Amino acid sequence: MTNTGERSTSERIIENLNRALHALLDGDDRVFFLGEDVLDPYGGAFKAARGLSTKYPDRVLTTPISELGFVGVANGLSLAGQRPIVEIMFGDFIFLAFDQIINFAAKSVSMYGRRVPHHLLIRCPVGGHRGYGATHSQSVQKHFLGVPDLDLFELSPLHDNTALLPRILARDHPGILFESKVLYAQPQLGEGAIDDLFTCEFLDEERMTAHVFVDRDPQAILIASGGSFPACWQAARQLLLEHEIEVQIVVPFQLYPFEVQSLAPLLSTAPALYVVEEGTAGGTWGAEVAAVVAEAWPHRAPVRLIHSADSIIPSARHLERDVLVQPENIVKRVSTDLHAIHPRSHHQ
Amino acid sequence: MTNTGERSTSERIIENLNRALHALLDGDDRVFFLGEDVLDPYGGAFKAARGLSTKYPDRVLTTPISELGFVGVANGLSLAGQRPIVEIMFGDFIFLAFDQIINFAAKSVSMYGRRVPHHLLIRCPVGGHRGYGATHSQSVQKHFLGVPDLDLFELSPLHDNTALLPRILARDHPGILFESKVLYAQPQLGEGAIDDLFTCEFLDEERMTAHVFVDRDPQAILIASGGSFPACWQAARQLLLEHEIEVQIVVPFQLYPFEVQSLAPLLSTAPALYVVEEGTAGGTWGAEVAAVVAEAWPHRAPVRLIHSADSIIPSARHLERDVLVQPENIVKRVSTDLHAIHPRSHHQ
Amino acid sequence: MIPPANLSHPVSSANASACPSRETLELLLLIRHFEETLLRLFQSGKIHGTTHTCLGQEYIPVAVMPLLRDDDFVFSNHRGHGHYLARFRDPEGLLAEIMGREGGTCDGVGGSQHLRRDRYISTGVQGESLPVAVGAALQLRRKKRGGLAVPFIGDGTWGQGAVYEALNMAALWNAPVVVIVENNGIAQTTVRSANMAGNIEGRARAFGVEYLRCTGHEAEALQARLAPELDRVRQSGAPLVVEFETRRLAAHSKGDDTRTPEEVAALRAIDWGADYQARWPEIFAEVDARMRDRMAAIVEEVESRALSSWSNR
Amino acid sequence: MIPPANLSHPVSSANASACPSRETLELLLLIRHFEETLLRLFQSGKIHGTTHTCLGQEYIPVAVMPLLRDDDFVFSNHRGHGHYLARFRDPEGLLAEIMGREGGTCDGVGGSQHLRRDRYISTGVQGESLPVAVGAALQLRRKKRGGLAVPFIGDGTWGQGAVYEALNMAALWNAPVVVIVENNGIAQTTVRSANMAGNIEGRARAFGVEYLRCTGHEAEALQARLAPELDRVRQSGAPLVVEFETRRLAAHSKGDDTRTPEEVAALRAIDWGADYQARWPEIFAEVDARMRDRMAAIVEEVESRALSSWSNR
Ligand SMILES: Cc1ncc(C[n+]2csc(CCOP(=O)(O)OP(=O)(O)O)c2C)c(N)n1
Ligand SMILES: Cc1ncc(C[n+]2csc(CCOP(=O)(O)OP(=O)(O)O)c2C)c(N)n1
Ligand SMILES: [Mg+2]
Ligand SMILES: [Mg+2]
Repeated sequence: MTNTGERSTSERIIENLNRALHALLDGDDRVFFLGEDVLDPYGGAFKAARGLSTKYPDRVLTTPISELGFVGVANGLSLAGQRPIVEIMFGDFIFLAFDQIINFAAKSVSMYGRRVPHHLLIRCPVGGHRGYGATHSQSVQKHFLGVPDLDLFELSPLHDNTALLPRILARDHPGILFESKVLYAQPQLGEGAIDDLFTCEFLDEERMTAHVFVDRDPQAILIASGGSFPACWQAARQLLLEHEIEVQIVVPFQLYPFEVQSLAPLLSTAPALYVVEEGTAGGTWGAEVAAVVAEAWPHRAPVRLIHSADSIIPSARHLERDVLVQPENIVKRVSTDLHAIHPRSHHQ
Repeated sequence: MTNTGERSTSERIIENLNRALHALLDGDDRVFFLGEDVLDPYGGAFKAARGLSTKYPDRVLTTPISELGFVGVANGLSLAGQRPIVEIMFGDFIFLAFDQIINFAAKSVSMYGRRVPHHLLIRCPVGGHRGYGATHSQSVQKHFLGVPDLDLFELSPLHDNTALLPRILARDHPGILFESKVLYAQPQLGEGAIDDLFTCEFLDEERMTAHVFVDRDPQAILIASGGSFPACWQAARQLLLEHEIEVQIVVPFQLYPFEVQSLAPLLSTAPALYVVEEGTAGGTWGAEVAAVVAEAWPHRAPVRLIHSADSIIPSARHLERDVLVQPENIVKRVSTDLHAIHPRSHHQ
Repeated sequence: MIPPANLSHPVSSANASACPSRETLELLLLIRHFEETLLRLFQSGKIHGTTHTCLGQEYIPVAVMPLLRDDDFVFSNHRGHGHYLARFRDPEGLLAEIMGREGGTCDGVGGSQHLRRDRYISTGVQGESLPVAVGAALQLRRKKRGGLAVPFIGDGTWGQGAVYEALNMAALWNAPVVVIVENNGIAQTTVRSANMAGNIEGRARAFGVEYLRCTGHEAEALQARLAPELDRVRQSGAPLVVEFETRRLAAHSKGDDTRTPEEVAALRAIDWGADYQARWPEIFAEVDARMRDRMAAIVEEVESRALSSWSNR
Repeated sequence: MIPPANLSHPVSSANASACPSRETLELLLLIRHFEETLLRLFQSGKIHGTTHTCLGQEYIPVAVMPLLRDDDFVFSNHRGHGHYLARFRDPEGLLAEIMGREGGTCDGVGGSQHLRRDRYISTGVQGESLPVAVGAALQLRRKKRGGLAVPFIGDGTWGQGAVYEALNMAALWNAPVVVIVENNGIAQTTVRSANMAGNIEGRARAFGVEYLRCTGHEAEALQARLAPELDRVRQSGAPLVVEFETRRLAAHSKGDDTRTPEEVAALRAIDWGADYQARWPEIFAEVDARMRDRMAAIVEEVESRALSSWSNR
């Protein structure tokens, strides 16, 4: 991030996440942590698990390379009343566990006639920008949309994992937390001024839906997945400073089911609505958000979608850059649509 | 189907499909057929494979219960220049093979820098209405949307598999053919009058996009997945006969990427647009179609989505009926929206 | 870990020829009549959906279930009616479930393949339950009360990779899982030789999992044979695979049997039912008639119930 | 099927102490310098992304690749640079690929883990290639020219269910697959005892697959040992698992080594490089210097190339 005036906080996002995990294991002996190479001193490929195995050796399980199997084990722990958290090393491998997630974890909640609690949180690092290539860089969120009783969340710099993770693990049904890998090293932000221009507030009491703004009367709202927030933020600064276009950013912690109510107050000013995400084209989260918005406000102009190209994620950095959505793509799209500062009539 | 005046054809859809498979194996010795219990006399759980193993014993492989493994075997045959067709017994089990489909079959085409042909057709029976319960009744299409180089198709009563299957297997990248199980026993239809009211024509030369109509000036168009066509057809009859609402039905053989161009001529009359599918709520194919339509015609009113409830598919017939979209749901939704025969102004 | 004694010594019919207790025979024949009744109900169009009967295999759950405690987890599969009936002796609940009537175990939502009651759970995807059983077993072991997780699978299910991922973790983590394998030599229409290279014993042992082969069809003798082995697992935590050699007498589900009538007749000739009938004709006839009548009465009663409603979604 | 002779007889260093041919030594040291160069380039920030070096394991592809024919399929994995170099002797193409420069094997699209050239293919998901290899092998056998499909996997990859689904089908269908297992006793940071119950030999045999253990690190002796076994598979079609006991000298990828310096030093002390250097100091020094220089020149040349372009999407 090249923003100026970032608020001073020394915590990085991975540290916030790690602290959240510690608190979970500390506070409740039903909480387990499973995944590949999660023991200390390694603490998992991205270090989210650091310290856990030292403090809670009996509830941290390092697993064989068996994604289907260990998600199944977590399902069994959950059946037995426990609250497992599973780490998938790279989100791309979650496809191996698709059956246990969709056909067992999610279905168990309702397919036996009476609601059966199934506590399970799957952590799933996703996304590119690191040159890992096609099988280690996908944004796999889209593939999990629309499963009854499977909630989807996304890590963001704005949301406090120590507050939110306990709440989502306490739900009676499973969830997946997608985590953009490039966020880990970035500073944890939150309510208040996040730089010299933008302020963050939450639209709901649970502090699930973050709202980043400079002014109360924006020309566009970007609904951003947590992982695309940094690009949106940078784009918003540029739009403001270079194009005099004011955009606000809404970052929902919960991707699915998408809670459209929180948007209602913002939409009264009826600006153009965009959904921004890193996922590649087709079957996107944005399409789902657009459908939910269209259902709630059938007379609005359609939500516009900004996402990565219709492509695998190539390995070389310069090629990867061309595929993944960048701040300048957002700037260009929004500024072109809005024709500088004057919104055209068709945005209604 | 309780339609009257159905055109006389003695072929059932499963027979048309079986004939298509025979022709494929007959015409090209690179074509293989793999799946569970596909040998004669059984010929697969739904009999699509009947006769294949007797005629082409060396290219029909009955497999262990190893969905991930045998899709992988098909991938290997494809790598070696062959053209495998894979049958998944129940579409619900395709989740076990998700990794081989997304991370190997589809990615192989482009992730090595140069385009590498990968011929593969996966047949995937889907859908409910048969009382099989939650793990044997899903419409899994949604989970495969938005994968580069992975085409999605859906069986319908209107499309001739003998013409289309060779064409999709000849493509240089993999495809999945979703097949609504309840269609198999129904009569194969096609171009011409399909009952006393409706006629079917194709909007494209390849005969991929079917158009079913009574009149040239409809009040609504239903874009129907192949499996939901029977419900749409019944609804269209009822809307016409009982509500004097004229709707037309468009049935694309290819679900994804959705080819929006074929709709262009129909949209000039600008009727209300619906997408109808059996899949349950959330992340639907309809949301994808709506996004594509909104991109192509940003000033249209949003496409409306009709689908099954946000639920697992229960087993008991009366409960299943309540979850799955029925003709009367379509009738009710369209007639309510259109307020009898006079479309309201907000439909543009 | 205590090395189990004589694990490969088969239990055969010859080992025990005492007449089964009335209770055992009642359960065996209840299951049999339940399954036969179901097939008739399907044939007459009174049930929809699908079903997989355990005809020929009834004695396995009858042998195993009395050894299990309430806090043990049982994971059943598609062919699970016998498992359910042997655990709960609740034909009314199961029939109502399958017929979608009030009082069904899962209000008709689950159906034949998706049952849940207390710590008994079944689902329709082969192999899925094995890793789940490992997880449940880990928690049981943590509780230190000697609980077991007991998945039932068929021979064909050994095609699933999940089985091996689970065996590996069970052995590594000493998870008290007892896998009951109902090896009927066929999977849907595919005979074992077309499905499986090697054998189940070799596969279990290759993953460091103990193995016990059980032949014969005398429920009580099998139960006696299993009792100390299960106790051993309760104490040591070391997982165990128990393979029953058995036979499927009916079609895979309803009418889809590709075996020749002669093949099926040969299986029927060595069926436990035929054997028991020949050896203990009087008590057999008496219990058989009673269970037939009982099932008839149950069908009548359940058929008169209202359709189930799915209230607690 | 011809029973393979002495399959479990290990090949040890003692069996062959002839000085390796210059060609073999060149290839070994080319791979070593390639990998060491990569680590330096990463450290100096000249390469992005990730890499997994085969330092310590170089002799395995050097032993195996000369036995393979152009029409054999090779399936490599994340730790595949040695496999690629031993098959194609193309350090320029590989380095350009990893650096995203013109002339890269896959135009920089694939990167270190996703290489494809002719019948050589690698990917980054562990275990994925095994069922694929079975499919390719089936077609090779159909062609009746004795072709092989040869996947390389590590010990940790035996955690994946796909491995067992594939072994089963390979054995059932007599698919000429030769699985090369590079057992370095560790998977990322997880040692074998925490990953694997039982052992690889038992697992292969449990699926009816032949097994050969190879110890020692003399490429040519290993090659000679393997030659007749591979020929046998070419003739019979019966799949084979070959397990090499080996050692990973460097981190899993770049800096992520959790082993103690002592552990790593102990491995370095028995490294093939140290051994060769001690036994054949002169030729070793000469070739070593030459390969070091060669890699330096290659780096300079490849670094001067333009960024790759992805034209044929
Ligand atoms: C993953 C999966 N693949 C396929 C099926 C379809 N199917 C149901 S039962 C069955 C055969 C199972 O054979 P086996 O394990 O031997 O059990 P049996 O039916 O003989 O009791 C198959 C293929 C399934 N339920 N799950
Ligand atoms: C399915 C899958 N899970 C996890 C990973 C991440 N990963 C890459 S290499 C590796 C360890 C592999 O160990 P092993 O098979 O022993 O090979 P080695 O690295 O020792 O050569 C892991 C866990 C992966 N690539 N694929
Ligand atoms: Mg069986
Ligand atoms: Mg290893």
